[in-house]
Amino acid sequence: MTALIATLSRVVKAAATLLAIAVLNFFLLHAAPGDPAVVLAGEAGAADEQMIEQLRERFGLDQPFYVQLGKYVGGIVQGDLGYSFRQGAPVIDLIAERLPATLLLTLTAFVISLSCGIALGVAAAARVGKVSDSLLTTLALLFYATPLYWLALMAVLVFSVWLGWLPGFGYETVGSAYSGFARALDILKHLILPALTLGLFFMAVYMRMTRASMLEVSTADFVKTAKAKGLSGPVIRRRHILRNAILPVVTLAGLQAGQLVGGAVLTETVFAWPGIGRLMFESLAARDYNTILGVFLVSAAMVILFNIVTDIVYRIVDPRIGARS
Amino acid sequence: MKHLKATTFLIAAALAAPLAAQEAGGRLDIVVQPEPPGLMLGLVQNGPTQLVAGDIYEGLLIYNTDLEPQPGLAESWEISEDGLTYTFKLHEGVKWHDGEDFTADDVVFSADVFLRETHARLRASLAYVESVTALDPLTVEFKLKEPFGPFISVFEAATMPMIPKHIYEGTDFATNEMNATPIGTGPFKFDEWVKGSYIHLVKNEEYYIDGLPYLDEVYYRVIPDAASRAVAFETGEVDVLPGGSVENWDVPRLTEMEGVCSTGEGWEFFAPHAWMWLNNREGPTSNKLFRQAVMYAMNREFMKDVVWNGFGNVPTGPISSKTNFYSDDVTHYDYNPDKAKELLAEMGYDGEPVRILPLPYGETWQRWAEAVRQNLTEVGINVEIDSADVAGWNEKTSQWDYDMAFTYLYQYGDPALGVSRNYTADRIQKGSPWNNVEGYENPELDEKWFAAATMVSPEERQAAYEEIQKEIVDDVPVAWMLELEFPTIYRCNVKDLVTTGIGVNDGPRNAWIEK
Amino acid sequence: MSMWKRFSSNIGAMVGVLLLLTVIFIAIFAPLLFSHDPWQMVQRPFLAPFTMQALPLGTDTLGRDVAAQLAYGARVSLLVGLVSTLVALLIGVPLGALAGFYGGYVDEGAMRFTEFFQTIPNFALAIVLVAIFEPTLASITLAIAIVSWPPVARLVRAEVMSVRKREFVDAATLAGLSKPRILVRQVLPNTVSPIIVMASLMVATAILLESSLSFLGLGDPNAMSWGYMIGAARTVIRSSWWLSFFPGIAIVITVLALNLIGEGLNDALNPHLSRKGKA
Amino acid sequence: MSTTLSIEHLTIGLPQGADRPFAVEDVSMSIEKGEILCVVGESGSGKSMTANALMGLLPPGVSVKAGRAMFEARDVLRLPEAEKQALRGASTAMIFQEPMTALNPLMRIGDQIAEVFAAHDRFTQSERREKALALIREVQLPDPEKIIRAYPFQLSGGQRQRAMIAMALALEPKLLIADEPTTALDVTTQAQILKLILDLREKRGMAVMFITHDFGVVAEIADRVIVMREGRVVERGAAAEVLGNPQHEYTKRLLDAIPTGTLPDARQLSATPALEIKGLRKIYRTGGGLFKPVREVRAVDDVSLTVARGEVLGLVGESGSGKSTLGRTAVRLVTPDGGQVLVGGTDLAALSDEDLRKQRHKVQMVFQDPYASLNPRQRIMGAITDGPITRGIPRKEAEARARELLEIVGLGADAASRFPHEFSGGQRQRIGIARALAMDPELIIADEAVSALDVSIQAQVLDLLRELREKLELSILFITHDLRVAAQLCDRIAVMQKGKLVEIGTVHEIFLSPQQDYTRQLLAAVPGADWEQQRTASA
Repeated sequence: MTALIATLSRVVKAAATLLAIAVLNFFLLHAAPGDPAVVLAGEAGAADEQMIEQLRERFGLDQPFYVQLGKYVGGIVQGDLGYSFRQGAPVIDLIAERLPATLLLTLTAFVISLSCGIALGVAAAARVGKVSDSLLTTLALLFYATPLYWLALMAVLVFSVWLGWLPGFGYETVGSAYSGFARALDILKHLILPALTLGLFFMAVYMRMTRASMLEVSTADFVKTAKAKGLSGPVIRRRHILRNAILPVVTLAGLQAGQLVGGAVLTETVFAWPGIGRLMFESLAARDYNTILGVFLVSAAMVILFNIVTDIVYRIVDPRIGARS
Repeated sequence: MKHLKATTFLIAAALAAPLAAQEAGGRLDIVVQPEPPGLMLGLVQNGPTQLVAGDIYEGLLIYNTDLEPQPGLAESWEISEDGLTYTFKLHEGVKWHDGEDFTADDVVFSADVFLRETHARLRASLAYVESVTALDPLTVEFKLKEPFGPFISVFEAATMPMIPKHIYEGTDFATNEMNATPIGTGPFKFDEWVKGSYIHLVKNEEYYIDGLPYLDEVYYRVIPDAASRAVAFETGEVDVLPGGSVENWDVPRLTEMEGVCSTGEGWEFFAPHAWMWLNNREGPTSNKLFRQAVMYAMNREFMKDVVWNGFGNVPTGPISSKTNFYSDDVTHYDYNPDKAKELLAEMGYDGEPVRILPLPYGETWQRWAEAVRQNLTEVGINVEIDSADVAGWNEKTSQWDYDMAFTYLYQYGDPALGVSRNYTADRIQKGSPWNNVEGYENPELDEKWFAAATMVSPEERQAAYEEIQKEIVDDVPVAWMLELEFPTIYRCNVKDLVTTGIGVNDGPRNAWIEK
Repeated sequence: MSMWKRFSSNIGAMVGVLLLLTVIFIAIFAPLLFSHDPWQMVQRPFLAPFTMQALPLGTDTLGRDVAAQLAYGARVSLLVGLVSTLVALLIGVPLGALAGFYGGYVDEGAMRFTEFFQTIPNFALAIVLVAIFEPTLASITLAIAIVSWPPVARLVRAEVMSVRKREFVDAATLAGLSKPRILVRQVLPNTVSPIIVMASLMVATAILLESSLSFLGLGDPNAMSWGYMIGAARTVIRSSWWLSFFPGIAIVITVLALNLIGEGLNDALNPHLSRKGKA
Repeated sequence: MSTTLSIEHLTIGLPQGADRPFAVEDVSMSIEKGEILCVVGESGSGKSMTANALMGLLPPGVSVKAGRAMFEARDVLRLPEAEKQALRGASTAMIFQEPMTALNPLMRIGDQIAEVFAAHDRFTQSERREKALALIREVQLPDPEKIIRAYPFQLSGGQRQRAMIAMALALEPKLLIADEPTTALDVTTQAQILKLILDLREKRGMAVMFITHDFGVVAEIADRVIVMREGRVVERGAAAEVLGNPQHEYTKRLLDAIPTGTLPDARQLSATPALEIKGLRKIYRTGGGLFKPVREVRAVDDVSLTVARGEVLGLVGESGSGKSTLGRTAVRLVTPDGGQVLVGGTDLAALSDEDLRKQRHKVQMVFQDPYASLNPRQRIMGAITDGPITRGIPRKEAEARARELLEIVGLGADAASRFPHEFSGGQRQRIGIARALAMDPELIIADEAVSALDVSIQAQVLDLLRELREKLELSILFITHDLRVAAQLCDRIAVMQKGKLVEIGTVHEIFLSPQQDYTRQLLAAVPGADWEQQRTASA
């Protein structure tokens, strides 16, 4: 019940936050130099006054700023993200078309980074001070310090150009007519490199954090209690240390999972992944306001969604939370 | 009385077959970059759209690599001696992709209704058109108000694409739902567009020329990163890299690969001409001496070799050597920093900084701006590179907020179509980056441009344009940088890919794959 | 053990200091180390590294000295990293301090504001900001600062809240000190250690962010930075690996050094941070 | 009787860089079956290390250097880890000081108990549950069915310690090691837990090694006593003997330092009040907001009392009684919801923030935690002179006074230029006192000012306070949970429970003829109360 109420109040707050984000970004984007009508006209390869005026009228850019804002916000409240004049389609359709790819990529990267990060963190913590621990932490630090896009470039070079093991870009083999399992396998092959490059950085983050957290928790009194009970090292690590140590990792991961959605621009660009990060980046250059705003809203909604999920997970893992609030 | 002016071509030049026999079937993967905003060629005519939609839509004529008109949807045509009446005889049995017949009414609708409203570049040419009339279902007549020399060059697919009347008549063109599933008469039909990934076209079985096209399907692949595009070609994912889809530095490496061919042909109709707008209105660039100094200060040959990897030609003036009526009897601005310094001293340049706005089309253009900055710095000009994305570039150039700005434009085969628009005072219009953005005003020369456009005899026109070029080059309204050459890279087993003046844009029509 | 002793006995941290000092040295003395500026075309393009003694790291696409570019790039990367971190601290520390110290509505308001910024996708916001203000060093620095201050605010708030509960703050209140003075003189100095640690890591992250923006073409075209170098060279990565390899390594080394220092500082400054945080 | 455990010449080494080479040096002891052996010592005596060594729970870097510990005919110090593990929880069990942190916060109590069986592979799932229930009943936890499903945070401190004991007893160990198991508990709870341990020992006949710093507790449960100091055994013997007739100097000092139940002679008190509290109320509200219900805790509920000039009033109560809130309200670190706090005729509770700041100096406070009450980044001089300077006293004068005060509290003037970390806990409390005195307050509130200190240090600080009381005619509100300490220093004692003032009277009245049940309970719960009465009688 309390959890339900807390979630409900979060949803209300989230809606307010989203609206505020929409307004802020609306201001930001309209402050940007570059007129979408001129850009679109420019793309036509030629433009004259008449054409630009037509376009401005069609986009509603000839109206006063506050009218545009009002219309946009009004639309959002009704779940309408507006129309992309550049792409000639409703923004919601454009995003719906791209979102699955982004979600697939980011969720895979997230799951890989979180599971491997935690596993490696636990392993390192269990071997603290030994050579294998130093090796793991150094490796993590290295991944942490390596620019994502650079890693991506190198990965493509090695795995798809030199070795030819994996496709270097794209979402699936175009025109392959694969279906069912074969198609899933094909997508999986395409997914490996981008998901890994996107995931490695975060894996390093989670690993370092898990390790630190494990070490910290392992000095807790209840761990001593567990030892005094005669539990074996692995059991203590799994049942007592890990469960407690994982809480801060879950919090951070929840915060970042949402950010991943909007933060995959680089990976999506390098790997030609047809996701919303790229959609936003490409729309930005065209000043396709509605699309950019739409992507912002959707990714912010993802952030909020993930936070709520994290919260629920947290409540399940930690009985104290629900009781306290 | 009408007079047969042009030869009637009964056999398409493209069908002049090479020795090997064409083989039907197969699939072609072509890179398209960036992803086109739409495929309705009557509404959008940017490069990527032309590339893809050039297979779906067609014009009345096709132009070969010497820019001579060839039959397209029009089987034959006549031009009256006074240059005022153009009569086209349409190909028989042409059908739209949805099965409707293509008739003269469609031509009238396209030229007179649809494109007059939507096609800014064509609109300038249509201003000369008095009327468009369907004489019978297969005959169309264009009547001009006054002679317009280049009029025969406006019937290319992207300049005057044929639009299906039965779909668009009476609708709001821009928001018509059918824009998403374009219907043309071309050799390929639209099948599917997975945004961010690919566009799939399939063979038009009902195409009006028997045996064409040979290919079963064409995939246009969207790969946003230039390096990835190169990788895609190397790994065999794609077969064709149209001009400009990989950076120039990659070109030699890719063409040296086994089984890879390349050609510089297929851009004659466009003859992309790159220059820097020098703001004639204010700042140091408003001084002719400064502009000349800029020309002398730049080692354009070096830039061509280093930045463009040797592709292209250093231009002598506004008209590309590939375009009709070119002349090289003009002042040549060879690399001469000392001369540049002299000119600067003469004008009394005080070190006022100038900004260079590069074209935001990738690394090559950025490097080019850096090379220019380096050259100008060496003769003592203070230079800063301004930066902007595509939208910012459009805004800055169309609002004249720049000192020097890179650009390039297509010439469309004729100075009156693609060149004069950048130099005559009537085309100084704020708000568009496709006109006389530099603000060059020379009323005397304007008269000569106008006159040259309406002359009927090519010899007269040649003379007129020679005079214009000689004069304008001394004024340096803009700094001509390079006649761009975009090599098309493809696998050698793809045959007859580039056979026209617009290259890959309508290449799949004739292309076939050797097994 | 004193903080310095603890820090200097940490091998990783000392390696980090050594690496960072080297980078700083190169950045400062770049004009003395190289007679030409990094934009100058000095040789034929694509000169491979280790082939000419004068140009040990070869030349780039326009024949410019890669080694000089690296040295000058260090300046930009470090400058952007430092300044953006400072700006982020300038936003985050006061906000977090006020929220943590005054609590109540101030806290509620400040945290809503912070959460708001955490909800907007960071990298996307940075891209939009840079695109809007046009890529200059100032706009890039500002954009990085704007997306990186929220964690600072949260950290400072948490620290201030914990320090505020300590008895010496009560003692200061009883001594009749004003609240702002207590905050500035008593509370904030005790939050410095974790802030320093976080700042050192933020500089590292900022360098990465700057390079990512540059890579997407959103770098200052008049400033030679490592991200610019990689971005400019990625299209030739196949034929001229060194053009993206060396700046990549430079970034890795610098970020690694900063991280090592950050961890060292963390261990040295907050030996009991973990235990304190749990109570 | 047979010997359950015998430790011979145990030496435990500390890591390099520690303040001494050995935590425990050449310690021998033995525990008989069914016996309770108390190991007594102050912090750093090595008593806990000894226990940890037996369990194989030494922290990293600390290791057994010499000696052996024979248990069930094996040297438990040298067993391979697997055998040690098998021993732990089954034959030897341990309970710890902090019930708040010694249980896994994320696991149900029942699971944590059942885990002991699982670790040693005993019984089936359902049997384990039954056994756990039985244990919960045995340690007298209320509502076992509910407790078994409860999480630690839902239990009180005493309940958690009972749960810990249940866990320790699960497999009927032969040896129970209890490391200060009652130190963190309230007196009444402590008394209950001690009784529980005694009962269980009776029932099960196990040996108990009981580690404590409190001789009161020793008197309550010990059969035999070992006194440790800096890693060495200084005295050993039967409980009665050691307590009654200590031989070693250190033991004597420790026993002397314990506040005796000896009641000081009543003093003549001034009629002028230094502090008058009238009808003071403070309610804490938690929750609230859009969907949450508000919860109220009446921390201080209509309390009135007076501290006369020159008087020391003891305020005694268990945790949660509201005594600290009262103290903080009196200095207005907490703003009350109602009532008055009159100091020298000014109602502090009614002042505006600005006026309050000017009146702050009238009431000062000495805090509980010597490590938290001084700003680690500020020199002592600054800590002491901040207040006076803010009041407008010239810096020079304030600094001279600070040096003088540092002399008075027994630290010497040169302490002024140093940082807090250079001082020990007791010294820091002296600095805290000097800081309070520097403001020339009309009243000092000492909030558990000696609770965190070792007994011997505690005694010194109490001596100082007593001395200052005489010398400076201080009025003190002395807040403590320890009746014995209160008896040492105070003129009158006020007893609080659940926010209410239960009883107030002179020390003699409270100790000798308490009027309220709760006061009587508190007195009865003081560990070693009987023994102390004997001591008092014999003294």
